[in-house]
Amino acid sequence: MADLARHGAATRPVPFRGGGFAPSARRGVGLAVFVALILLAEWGTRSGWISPLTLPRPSDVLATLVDLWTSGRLWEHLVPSLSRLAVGAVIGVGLGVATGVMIGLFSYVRAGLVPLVAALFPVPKIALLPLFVIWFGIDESSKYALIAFGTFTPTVVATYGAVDNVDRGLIRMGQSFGLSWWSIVRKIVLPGAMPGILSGLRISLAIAIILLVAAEMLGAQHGIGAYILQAGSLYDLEKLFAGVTILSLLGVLISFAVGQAERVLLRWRR
Amino acid sequence: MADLARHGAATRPVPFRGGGFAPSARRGVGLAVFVALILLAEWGTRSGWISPLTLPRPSDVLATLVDLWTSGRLWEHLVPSLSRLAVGAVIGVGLGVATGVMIGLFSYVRAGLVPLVAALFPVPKIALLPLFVIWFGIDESSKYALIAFGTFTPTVVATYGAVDNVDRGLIRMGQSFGLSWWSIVRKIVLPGAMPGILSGLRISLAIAIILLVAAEMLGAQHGIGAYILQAGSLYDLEKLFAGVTILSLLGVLISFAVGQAERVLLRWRR
Amino acid sequence: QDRKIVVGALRLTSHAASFVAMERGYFREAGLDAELRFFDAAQPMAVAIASGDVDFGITAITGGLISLAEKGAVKVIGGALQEEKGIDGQKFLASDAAFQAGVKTPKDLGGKRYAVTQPGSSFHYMGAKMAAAEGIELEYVPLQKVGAIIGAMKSGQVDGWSIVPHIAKALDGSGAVHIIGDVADYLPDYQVTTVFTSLDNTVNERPLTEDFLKAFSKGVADYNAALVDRTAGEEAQQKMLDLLAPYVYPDDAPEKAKTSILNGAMRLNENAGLTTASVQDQIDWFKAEGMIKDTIGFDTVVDSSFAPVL
Amino acid sequence: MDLSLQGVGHAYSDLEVLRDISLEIPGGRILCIVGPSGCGKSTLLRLLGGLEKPDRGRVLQLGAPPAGCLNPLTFVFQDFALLPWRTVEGNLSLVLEDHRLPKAEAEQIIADVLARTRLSEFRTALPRQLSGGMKQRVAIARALAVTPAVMLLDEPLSALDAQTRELLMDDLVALWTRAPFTAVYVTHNLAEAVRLGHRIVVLSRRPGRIAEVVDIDLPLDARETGSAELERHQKRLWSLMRDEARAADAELVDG
Amino acid sequence: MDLSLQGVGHAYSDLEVLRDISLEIPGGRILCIVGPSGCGKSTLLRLLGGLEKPDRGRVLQLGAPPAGCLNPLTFVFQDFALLPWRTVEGNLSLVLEDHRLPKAEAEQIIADVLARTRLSEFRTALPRQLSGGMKQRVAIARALAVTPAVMLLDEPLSALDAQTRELLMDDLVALWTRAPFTAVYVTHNLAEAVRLGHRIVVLSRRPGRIAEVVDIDLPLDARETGSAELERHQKRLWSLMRDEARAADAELVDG
Ligand SMILES: Nc1ncnc2c1ncn2[C@@H]1O[C@H](COP(=O)(O)OP(=O)(O)OP(=O)(O)O)[C@@H](O)[C@H]1O
Ligand SMILES: Nc1ncnc2c1ncn2[C@@H]1O[C@H](COP(=O)(O)OP(=O)(O)OP(=O)(O)O)[C@@H](O)[C@H]1O
Ligand SMILES: [Mg+2]
Ligand SMILES: [Mg+2]
Repeated sequence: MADLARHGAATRPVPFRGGGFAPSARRGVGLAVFVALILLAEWGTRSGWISPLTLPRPSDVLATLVDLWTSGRLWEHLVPSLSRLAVGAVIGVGLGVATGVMIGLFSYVRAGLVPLVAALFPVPKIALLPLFVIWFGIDESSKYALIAFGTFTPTVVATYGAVDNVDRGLIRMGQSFGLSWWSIVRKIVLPGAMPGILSGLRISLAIAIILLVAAEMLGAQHGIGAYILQAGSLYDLEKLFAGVTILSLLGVLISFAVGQAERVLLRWRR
Repeated sequence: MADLARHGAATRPVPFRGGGFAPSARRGVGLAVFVALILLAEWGTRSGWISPLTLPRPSDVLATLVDLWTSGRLWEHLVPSLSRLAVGAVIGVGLGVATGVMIGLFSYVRAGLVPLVAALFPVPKIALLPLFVIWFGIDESSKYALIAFGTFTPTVVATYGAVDNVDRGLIRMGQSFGLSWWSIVRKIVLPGAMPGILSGLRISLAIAIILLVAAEMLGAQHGIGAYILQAGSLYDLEKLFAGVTILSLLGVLISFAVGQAERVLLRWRR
Repeated sequence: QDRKIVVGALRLTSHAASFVAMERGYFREAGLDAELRFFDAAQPMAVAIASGDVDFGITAITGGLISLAEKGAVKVIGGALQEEKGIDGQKFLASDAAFQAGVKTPKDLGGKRYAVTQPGSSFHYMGAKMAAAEGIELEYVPLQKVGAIIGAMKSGQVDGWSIVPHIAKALDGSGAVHIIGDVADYLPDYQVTTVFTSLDNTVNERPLTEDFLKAFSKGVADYNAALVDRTAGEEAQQKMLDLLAPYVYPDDAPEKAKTSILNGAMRLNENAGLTTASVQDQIDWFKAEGMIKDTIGFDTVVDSSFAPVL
Repeated sequence: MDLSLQGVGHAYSDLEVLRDISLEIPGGRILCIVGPSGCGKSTLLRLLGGLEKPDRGRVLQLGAPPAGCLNPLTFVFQDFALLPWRTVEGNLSLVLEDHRLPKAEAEQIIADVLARTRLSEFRTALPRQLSGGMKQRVAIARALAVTPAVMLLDEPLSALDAQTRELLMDDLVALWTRAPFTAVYVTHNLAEAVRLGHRIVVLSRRPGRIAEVVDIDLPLDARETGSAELERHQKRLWSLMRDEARAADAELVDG
Repeated sequence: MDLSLQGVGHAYSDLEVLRDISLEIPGGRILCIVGPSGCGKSTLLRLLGGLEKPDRGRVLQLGAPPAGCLNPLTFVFQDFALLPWRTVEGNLSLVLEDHRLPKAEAEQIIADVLARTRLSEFRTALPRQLSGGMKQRVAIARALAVTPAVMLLDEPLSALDAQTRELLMDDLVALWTRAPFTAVYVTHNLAEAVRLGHRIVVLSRRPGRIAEVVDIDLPLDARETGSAELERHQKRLWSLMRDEARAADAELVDG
């Protein structure tokens, strides 16, 4: 207190200069942005300020969705699409993880396959549609194959990156305790690579959804992709947007599911 | 030495149990795999074991490529495609990085845009082709827009992830030295996010190449995508594979270029 | 001062009139500075007209076109390509596998897989009309792209299809696919493609639209005379083939291209006349299939004040 | 310029970290803060440096900072906090750039602090090329470059190996002896505290309160490892803290 | 079982790390290895444990490991090397699983070593919930679980704060006093070396050679900080190493 008096006027609190640079969750803002955009579109299309050629009226899209739901045609389209997604993604992700782990573990596999995967990555899947018809037919198998092919390459890349990133110290520890090669792979490498594999899964599954439309170009009469394509060819914007909305919701849902899987499988992380 | 004698037969070298789990580069194996696959395809198509419907003869594909080159039509297709890629990717990546940085820095931007980006991510771009024609016309602008749209979302996600991962300790350091907000963003946040942004760029550019085909569905006469589409519609497998090979090479080249950019920009890392 | 127009085109013989009018200066004579824009499918061309990027186009009557017409974006103003008894027209095809299994006529396709590009496409219409006439059911398989359909036909994964004559003949020649019937037998006077433009051009740019049709019709006349009726003589035929080859088959050897063009020559409508009965039938079919709204009528789609009605 | 903490308390949401801390930081001397893990030492330092706002109480600066002082309260961090993409020189200029000094003056400051920390020959090296000890020397040079009124050091030697720690302690003593500075020095290490501190403040377990204040009068340059007086202080401090340290160590981090 | 190094040399590609090391590791005692940064201490330990093959010379094990020994040469690492996805218990069972012990026996081993390291109540905790000191105790428990013939400890306390280090040193002394084990203990820290080592081997700068071997006869449990004999040893070691440490510190890591 004596000090305080001595320094008199020059005494002041230390200025605060920390904080910030840590964006925090603002609940509801995301929803508000969606609602605002939708209201804007609704108002624009109603007032004629946005031509019906440019955007459908959101309320009409909603009506289309409701109609899809009540008429039961939603399931008619959703069930085949989901089964194509599931089978295709399981094949692609399964093979991708297996290949990625092999690349991560064996020098020769790595040397042989990494350039191949790098060359396959930028190949546009729609360009190969005519070939897929020949290779896999126009039934479900070509749809599975297309989705599997599309999810395979990103999964491989994510997986071998994840294996590469497994702490070598843990592996040396395993060796120092005389664990067998197979034990090390099973108990150290695979769990250690799991976070990377799961975050690769997020991307692979988003790609799978995107490829659904391409896959259903091939002789699909039902399916969300086919529904979108038909809406596009009829220039029926309400249906087009309804279909896109479904895919978008599906994507958000799948990403949420992966998030839940991460919460369970990666409980050991913070 | 006395010890040695004392222990007699039980003396043996400590068994080696380390090593492994560090795949090393095996030069030439990648090339060998490519050559082997191509030779296999050549032999298979020549011997009739692979039907010409399934695969073109690699030598024919090569001849097509050589013909494209010598006739100068390669450039006729490559130049428009490259300029579309360049303009589209620059717009998409530029906006994406800017948006991503904003999301990384501001709570409200994050809350408002992250759900929007998550909803846009799984939207298949080909489904929107008819709309893009109305929105952006059939000229170059719609192609730019499609590629820009396709590269935008992955860039945003990679960028805000990278900004989130910038060491908060460095930011606190900047604040503790009284650096201005703008100095911190420019000198700490952006360089710190660069590795993540560049690795996002790899993915975005691969996606840009994949979208080239979709973009050139929109009234393009020249361009590798248009060439592939035309070959596909005529079921001309030699041309189809020639086009796909070009895209694949382009992808490998771009990935190499990003690698070089990383070497230069991220020299400070090991 | 020439007025600038953009004409949308596909690299098909059905667009020959535009190429002829372009090459022989008929557009210029009509005071039009025309530019051709090429598309790889009809649907984007229709959308491009709606967006104002293209002024005139030629395409089959599809669900998409009708839907755009309903939105007040486009209008059919004349006819372009037509089936005609006695002139080689579109063919029904069977895959080799189906053919070997006994599909020798269109009727034999009952219960089989029939390829279309998309629901609501002209392929769908042709198949449906044939099926109705024969009293059979078809399983329609949408494959989006002609290339994908060809692949599926060759590998026997779909059984039937219909396509323009030169492609049909080329495929038939390879032995992978067989011609089993003519579309004209089921759809006489089928108005395959039509000329269309934006609603704005029919209302506010009437003279421009009329000038376009005038020039276009000259091209039609030349084409029909040279390749369909063959009244113009051998030399005119050769000239016409020389003119068209680089437009239709830019990447092929001229000789091969000319054979294909000759094989594919179908009647173009004189003076862009429109077979209204066929158009009405197509609109009715779309309605029956539930692909377009019931409120759509002939006048929603067609402005018949520009070209003769047949 | 002195600092004064008056009845300061702080909590992170539900977690009370500091309780009722009142403390004067006298000028020209080194004040060490020791305490068990997680007792709020770093938080206290951040409060002093203005990187955190106290929930209760006040953190005051008494008097104006001396002339020429670019950044009165300057941190040295445990993890060095060097920008890996800038050279040694670049890391120093970083903290000068915002002050728009004449080029020659900035250049001279950099040359001077590099010389004082004997880093002149590492001027163009990147952080990844330096050993931990060198990195911390760069961080100290950076702190010196802004001529702080008070240096706030948060376990500056904890990330270093024992031998480098010895060497850097000698360096710090030499720097202080040549030109005494005011410093608050947070550490776990009692040997460091008795070696460098004129006054040692012992905090209790979380929520941190002041448990003891020890003054050591021996001049810094007269202290050396194994001196009996220092040993005595260190032993006493350890006996004060031992049980708390064990308890802190055995705590589960989040349930 | 003893270990013996005979004329061992090792290089990583061009970088010679160790040169002509000959050394006997006597049973039942703790051998400390000290030396400046990067002199090859960890490499030497990896050679001893069979994780690295020597380029020159031989690493021999003399005699058979005692009965019941599941992993004769067992490491304790600086960074603990616990599997973050396994609980404390799971990390212990990891090293037993491959030996196909009867369930009850494995269970009994785990319970025993947890009790010896006073970790019984943390059995189901995940590593992230534990403080650094606790983590290293788990790593030590894991090492004890395989009843090693020789423990190889690579700076086991370097990642811990000074106070936890003190506590763990006490624990190690207690463990050794109760049941003496053979250990090679690598450290930077001379205080640790004189506290825990029966014999201290000083390595020179890279390429590491043996510069000095010091024996300390004082029983482990009689040693305490500040004892004059230990201080004397520590000072002598530091005077031996000081210049080398400074030189090693000032080295650029890669050009
Ligand atoms: N930003 C923060 N948000 C929430 N809790 C925090 C934050 N910073 C620190 N804590 C918590 O506050 C307590 C005190 O942290 P602080 O870092 O001040 O302790 P410390 O004494 O420096 O510990 P250490 O010895 O480990 O460095 C700890 O339990 C820590 O988990
Ligand atoms: N696997 C490796 N490949 C290449 N060089 C290595 C490898 N391991 C270590 N080195 C190098 O060998 C030298 C000695 O390394 P080592 O880790 O044995 O030293 P150390 O004495 O344990 O050092 P520290 O005190 O830092 O732990 C160092 O220069 C290091 O960079
Ligand atoms: Mg702290
Ligand atoms: Mg080491």
